[in-house]
Amino acid sequence: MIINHPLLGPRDAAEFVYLGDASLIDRPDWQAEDAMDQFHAYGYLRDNPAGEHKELWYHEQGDRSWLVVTRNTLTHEITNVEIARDVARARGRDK
Amino acid sequence: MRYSGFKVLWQGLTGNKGWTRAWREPEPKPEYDIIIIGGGGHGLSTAYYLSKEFGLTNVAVLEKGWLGSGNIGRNTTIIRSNYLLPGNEPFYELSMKLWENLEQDTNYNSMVSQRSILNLIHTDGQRDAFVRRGNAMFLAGADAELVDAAQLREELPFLDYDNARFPIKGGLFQRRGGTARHDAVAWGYARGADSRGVDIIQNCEVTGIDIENGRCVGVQTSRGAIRAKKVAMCVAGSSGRVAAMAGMRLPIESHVLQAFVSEGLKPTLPGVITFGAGHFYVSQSDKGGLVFGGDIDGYNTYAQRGNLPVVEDVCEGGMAIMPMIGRARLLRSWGGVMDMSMDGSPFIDKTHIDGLYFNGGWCYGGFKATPASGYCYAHLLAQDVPHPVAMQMRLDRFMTGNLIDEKGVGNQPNLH
Amino acid sequence: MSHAGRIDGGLIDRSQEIKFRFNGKWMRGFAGDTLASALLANGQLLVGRSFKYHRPRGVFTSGSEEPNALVQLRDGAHQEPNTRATMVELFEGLTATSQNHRGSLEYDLLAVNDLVSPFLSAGFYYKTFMWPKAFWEKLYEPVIRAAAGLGKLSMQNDPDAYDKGFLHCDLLVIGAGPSGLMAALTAARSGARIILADEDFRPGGRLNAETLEVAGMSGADWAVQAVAELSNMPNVRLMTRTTVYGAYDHGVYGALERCTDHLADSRGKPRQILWRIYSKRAVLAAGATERPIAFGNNDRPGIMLAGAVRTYGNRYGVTPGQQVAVFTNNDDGWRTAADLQAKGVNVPVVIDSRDKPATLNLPGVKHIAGEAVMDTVGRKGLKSITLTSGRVIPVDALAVSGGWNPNVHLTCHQRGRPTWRDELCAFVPGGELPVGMAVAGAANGAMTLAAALAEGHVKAEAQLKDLGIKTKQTDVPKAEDEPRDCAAFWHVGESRKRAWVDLQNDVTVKDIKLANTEGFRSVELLKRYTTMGMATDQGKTSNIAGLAILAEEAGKTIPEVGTTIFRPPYTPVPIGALAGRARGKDFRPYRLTPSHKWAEENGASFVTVGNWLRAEWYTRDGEKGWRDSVDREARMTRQSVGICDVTTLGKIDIQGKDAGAFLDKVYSNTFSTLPVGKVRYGLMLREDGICYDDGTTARMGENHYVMTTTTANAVLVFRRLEFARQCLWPNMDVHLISTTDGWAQFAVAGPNSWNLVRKVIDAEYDISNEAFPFMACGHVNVCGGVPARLFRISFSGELAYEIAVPARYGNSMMGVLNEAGAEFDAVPYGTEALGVMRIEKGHATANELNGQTTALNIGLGKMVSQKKECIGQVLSQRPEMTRDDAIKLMGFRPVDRTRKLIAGSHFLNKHDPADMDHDQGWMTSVAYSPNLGHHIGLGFIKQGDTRKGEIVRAISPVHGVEMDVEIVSAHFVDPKGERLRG
Amino acid sequence: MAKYTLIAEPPLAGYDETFGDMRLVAPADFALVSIALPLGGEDKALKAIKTGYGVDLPEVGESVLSKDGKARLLRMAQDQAFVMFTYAKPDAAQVVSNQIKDSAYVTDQTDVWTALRLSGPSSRSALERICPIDLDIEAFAEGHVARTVMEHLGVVILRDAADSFVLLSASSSAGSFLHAVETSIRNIM
Repeated sequence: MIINHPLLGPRDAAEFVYLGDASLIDRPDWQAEDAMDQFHAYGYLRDNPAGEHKELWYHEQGDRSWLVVTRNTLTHEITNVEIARDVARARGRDK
Repeated sequence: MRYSGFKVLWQGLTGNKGWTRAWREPEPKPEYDIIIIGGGGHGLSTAYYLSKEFGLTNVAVLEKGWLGSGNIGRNTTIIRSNYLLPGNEPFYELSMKLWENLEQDTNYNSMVSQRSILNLIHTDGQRDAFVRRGNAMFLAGADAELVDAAQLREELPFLDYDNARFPIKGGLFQRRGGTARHDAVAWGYARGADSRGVDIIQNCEVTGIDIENGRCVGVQTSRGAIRAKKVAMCVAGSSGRVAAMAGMRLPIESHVLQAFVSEGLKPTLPGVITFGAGHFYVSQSDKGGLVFGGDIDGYNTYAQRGNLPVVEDVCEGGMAIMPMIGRARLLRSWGGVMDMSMDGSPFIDKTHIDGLYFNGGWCYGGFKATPASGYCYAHLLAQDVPHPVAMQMRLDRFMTGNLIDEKGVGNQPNLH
Repeated sequence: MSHAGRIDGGLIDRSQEIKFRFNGKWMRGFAGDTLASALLANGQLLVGRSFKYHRPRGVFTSGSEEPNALVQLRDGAHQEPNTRATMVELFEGLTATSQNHRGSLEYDLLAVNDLVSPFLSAGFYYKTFMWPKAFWEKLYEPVIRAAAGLGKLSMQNDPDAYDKGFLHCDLLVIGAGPSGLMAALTAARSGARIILADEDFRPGGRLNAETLEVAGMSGADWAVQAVAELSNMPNVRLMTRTTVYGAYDHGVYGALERCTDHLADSRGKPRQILWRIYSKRAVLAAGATERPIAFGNNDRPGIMLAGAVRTYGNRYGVTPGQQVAVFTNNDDGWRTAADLQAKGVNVPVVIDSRDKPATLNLPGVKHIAGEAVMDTVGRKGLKSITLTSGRVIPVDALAVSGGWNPNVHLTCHQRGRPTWRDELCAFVPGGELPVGMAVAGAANGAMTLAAALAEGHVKAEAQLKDLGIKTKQTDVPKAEDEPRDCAAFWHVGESRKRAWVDLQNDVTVKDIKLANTEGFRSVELLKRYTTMGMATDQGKTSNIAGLAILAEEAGKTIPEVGTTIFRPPYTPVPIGALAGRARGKDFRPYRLTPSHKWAEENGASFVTVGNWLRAEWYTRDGEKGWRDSVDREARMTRQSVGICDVTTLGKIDIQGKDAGAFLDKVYSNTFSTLPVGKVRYGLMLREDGICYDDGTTARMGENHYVMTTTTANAVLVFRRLEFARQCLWPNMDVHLISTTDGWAQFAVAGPNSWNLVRKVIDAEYDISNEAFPFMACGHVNVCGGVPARLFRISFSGELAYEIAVPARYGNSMMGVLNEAGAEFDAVPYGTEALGVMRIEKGHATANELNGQTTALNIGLGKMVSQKKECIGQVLSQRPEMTRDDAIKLMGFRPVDRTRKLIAGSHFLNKHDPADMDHDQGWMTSVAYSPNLGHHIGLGFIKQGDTRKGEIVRAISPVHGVEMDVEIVSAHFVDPKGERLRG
Repeated sequence: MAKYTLIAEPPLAGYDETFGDMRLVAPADFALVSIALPLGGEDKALKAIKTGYGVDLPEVGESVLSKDGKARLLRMAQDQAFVMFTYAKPDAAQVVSNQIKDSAYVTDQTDVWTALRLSGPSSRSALERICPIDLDIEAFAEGHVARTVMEHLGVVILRDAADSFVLLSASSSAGSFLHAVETSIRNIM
């Protein structure tokens, strides 16, 4: 597979390490009332869609950036690649 | 029709004209006691044991494609019960015992061949872990044999003992491990279940799960609605898709595992060999092909195909431990979609919806589990209590923290 | 043997004679021959035996689809089983042997299988061999295995080298036949980067096998001209002997280049190269494969595909016989008759299954229309054929044409499913092609020469246009649209005898019918039950006929029955090539510690730890075994001082205003409050609450920490920290960079460690106990101004320091420390003594932090702060992970102190049975303690913290050993930790 | 005067071989320092770099020579750059920190990496065997830099002239990487 890195251009997926669903960015609040339930869902339950999937890849043999890749799990077609840090900020994550 | 050597001789003498079909091709009935979604190995064995052990025959197996087209049709055929944890090992040992009687039980030669499975040891730490595992196997009534490098050299002279990057320090054998002819396992179960009255309905895709007042009452299919008292999901690889029909999210990701077979060769390998410092395991089929595999590709996918880096990684592992296979050619590759669970272990459980049951999360270990999976699922479906050896294979174990994490890599499916 | 089959003409070089051996017999061929053409030239029709019935077989095709002519090429360790004689270029001294027979090729004892074939019908083995149970592994299976298989591996290490590589191009053209050459020419003239690959050693494809003209010259000459032009263009890479075998995601193709297979000796160069080709676009011009017709005894030597007969005649100047009949269901078969006749070979008859006039007017050739061949005679070489009319015609060869199948294989490697075209009686590419691929020529169903050339041009132009590259005007050369009518005629129903569909695996028409009767009605089930298409040729010549027969039996059309899926590789690829250089010591790189050279010179043995090599112990004169060395090292360290290279621990430089706050998140304990100049032990959890890694982290400055990780987890921890930094807390000012390899780090441990360290640290640095207490850290200079880092930390439990110097000084530093330590009898120690001392101190390492244990289990439950947010904190509180009867890390010692403990033993209470329900835990690590004089162990046992002094059984059934052990504190030596505070 | 003296022994010190039209060298006194741009302090740091080296930090994936030609600045990631220069003493990080007026976080990377320079007309063909990056001059021009993986090792590749490539790999595995490059060279000769 080829991942079109937003800064570096197309690079072989072999340079990257896969983590999983991009929802892993949305780590729950540890002090929430139902923190245990939220962390259970965060840590364990997945949509696992047959189709478009937003997922986290780490460019370990590259610029060390985490990317959010939108890829179809039926065709492997990649339609979008974003810098995960930007995505995390856009989703309101802070310090 | 009962199969036997005599029958083969008689049919041979009379022009092979008297063979009858191995199973019916029934039309679906409007209602069943139990519907099993998925006519792969686990679905068929569930149907078989339901009919044989629990006398339940008003059962339908619904298969989207052809029978046996699940992962029973695409695996590396290994059977073993060399697990570590109490949540797993007794289950796989039950499976092994069922394998050992499978052919007589089903009257079908599935070529269960207990030619042994070996895990190679390359470091002291690995040896400690394998001793722990071997001893756990003993505690569960299985067999295990620890050997050193000298013993291995005698038994398997073709491994690279002298120039290996990761020196071979010994191994753990399970002599009762081995292989089985995967397709024949499905056919044997199908024939056995069919002959007892189970309807195996091919080309029948489930398109919806009917839930009324919190209770599952049947399914929608490409061949119409079918009602049932109990609906049993058994679609490892597609669990996410089918469970979504019931609005469920699962602790499972779908990943592809590639497997490979070489051109046919005269006898080369005695049993199954697993490389402990790379990703490679191999056996030789009765037809002579080296059947081998390695790691999953590592990204979520429902496509039954993988990519080149994993092919290379697997072959590198092969050449690293047995450089005599360099001139053997890889003939065919295929990819199976695996239910990779969050701790690498499976589920056989009721769901939170009455009448809806779940069997899945087999990762890449589903083939060897086929008999016990069917047996325990049948037990659960028939009696509504889990079989003792499958007690821990619960869907809620991540809520309670009762993990069954053999590899100790945590809640990241592609690491298991 | 004479040149019995050699006739005039061809593209061989008759001035270069080549000698080769087949089954020990010397034969002669010419440069440009394949082994198959040379065997035919020598009159060697019988070349192998079939898989199941051991039927005599001859060359059947002229290409990579060959099912029959498989040989063991070369000898000794170079022996290469199952090699297609049709693809082997002849070289001087070539040695080949036939395979899959017991006894000689001519008199194969296993041919008895053919006589009992009625009992060996499809799937017979599933129905028998079940009794008695134990006989399967002992008797039936060994017999079956010995009879099965094809060629033999030498069982010796592959002596050849392999290589890999990466190529990039705008357009990859697969196949250098007419459409491929035309596509390449069109694209290349535009200046785009082109790769043109073909499996043959001579580009041209069917142009070399036919007598058709292109642009007024012979097809072969036109190909030479095209190749010459392409070879001179810097933007073109022309790769012959290169099979593009797989289409992977996003335009990546796998290709195998055979570099030295056509030479007698690879002379140390890579035998083959596995190329990964990154293409922006591709044109598949893989041509088509002819298929046979099934009729009684259609597998005899001398029966060959009609196109192959033409290839042998036109390209190699060889004929399989002197009286060659043609049996066809299509127009193309007629060209074989015409070409042979033109070469002076007698073609007595063309049998055309179609009831229509002759396609070509060939005087002297009898045209029998509307009939078919029903049976043949001649066990080791064809003698006659019998027609459906009963007429017997004596011939010594038969050319069969059942029509042509487009080579759609690569179009199916992703999601493509071929579609049926009735007028071609064949599947053509359909569905979704691999991204960026277009198909041209016969592979796409453009079956005539003119059409193939035109399509190559058009597809290349379209592909480049897609990339925004304009093509220059290129004219498509003139060629003819030869007749290609074909009938849907698959097997001869009148045949009573076995009619082969899959030649190699011995699948006959009857087997397919039986499978259908027994309910194996999907193509996939048929394939699996009968093994059709599962042989080394992957059914290239058999699949379609098999499908057609199944469809006929089931009363369906071929498209209704469907097709099986093609998967990579297109043709088999050696495992050695897929592994490339990664074998033996080159399987994975070595990482060496900075003091590796010194260790080598000082008696070290090395152990692999991941990719690292570490000194496990240093043998001194007079030491008989490793225990002598390890005991001495551990003892001397505790008595005086020892030195150990601990560079392999991961080091991560963490800088930024939020570095402390960041560490609080990723460690279970707090680091933001750590003063500058201090070190703290840190425990890291996974998000699921399980222990992940541990190590010490030092605060070197206000905004600067140096983290150490375990050796095994260095890369993984870095990855997780980057995840936390970028995805979880993206607005922290934190920066990470690995410095693992940058610093050579040495533990100096033991009561004399201060004395030793003092000698190498420059005098201006005060390292007194007051100025530099336990858990202090700082920058110092050593040996006269070399910058270093000093940490007062201890893994051994002794007074100890770790000194880090820039790695370039590491080897020298090891020497200096040992030299300076000589007055204290300092010893270098390796990983084994390190392990002994950490077990004596009860420190958990990989065996304890195995990914399954919690902080509670290892006795560090209190380190998981509940006052601040950290990874793993919430899920670590799940009920099953906080049970009162959880396992706890404890020490163990044998009741009989002379006994040796075994890591991996399980614990059982005194009188409990040995089963899983009563399992109490397991021993994780053991060592002989030279300081205590007996074995000690660490292990996990249920509620261990409340059971000190209890005796339990430690059993290791895999060793047949059981013994009583006492549960004790895990801190065997200096439990109060007084020594390390000095 | 200290009693003990440390000798610097970088892994491939002194390596210099010629293979046909190619030359493979381990450059002497090679120094490498990383610069991390503080979050929120990027502008200040970039300005200081411009002042210190006389050039702007280039885009990610590119490098540039300092105005005096003595140092090369390689942009490795959005917030990270390497400074490559010739310098023998073990305090290279301080040199860079001084040059950029302590405006960014620096870490000495000199001993983390080992450098090799492969030059000559056939060097691209040799690298084709191990380097997944497209080294066509149009795709990977002079000054371009990429971090990638070769023979299971992380490698930074920099094109410092049309036919010349600098390869950085981890110093602990420098021997294995050298072996990989030498094998690539021999395999094309």
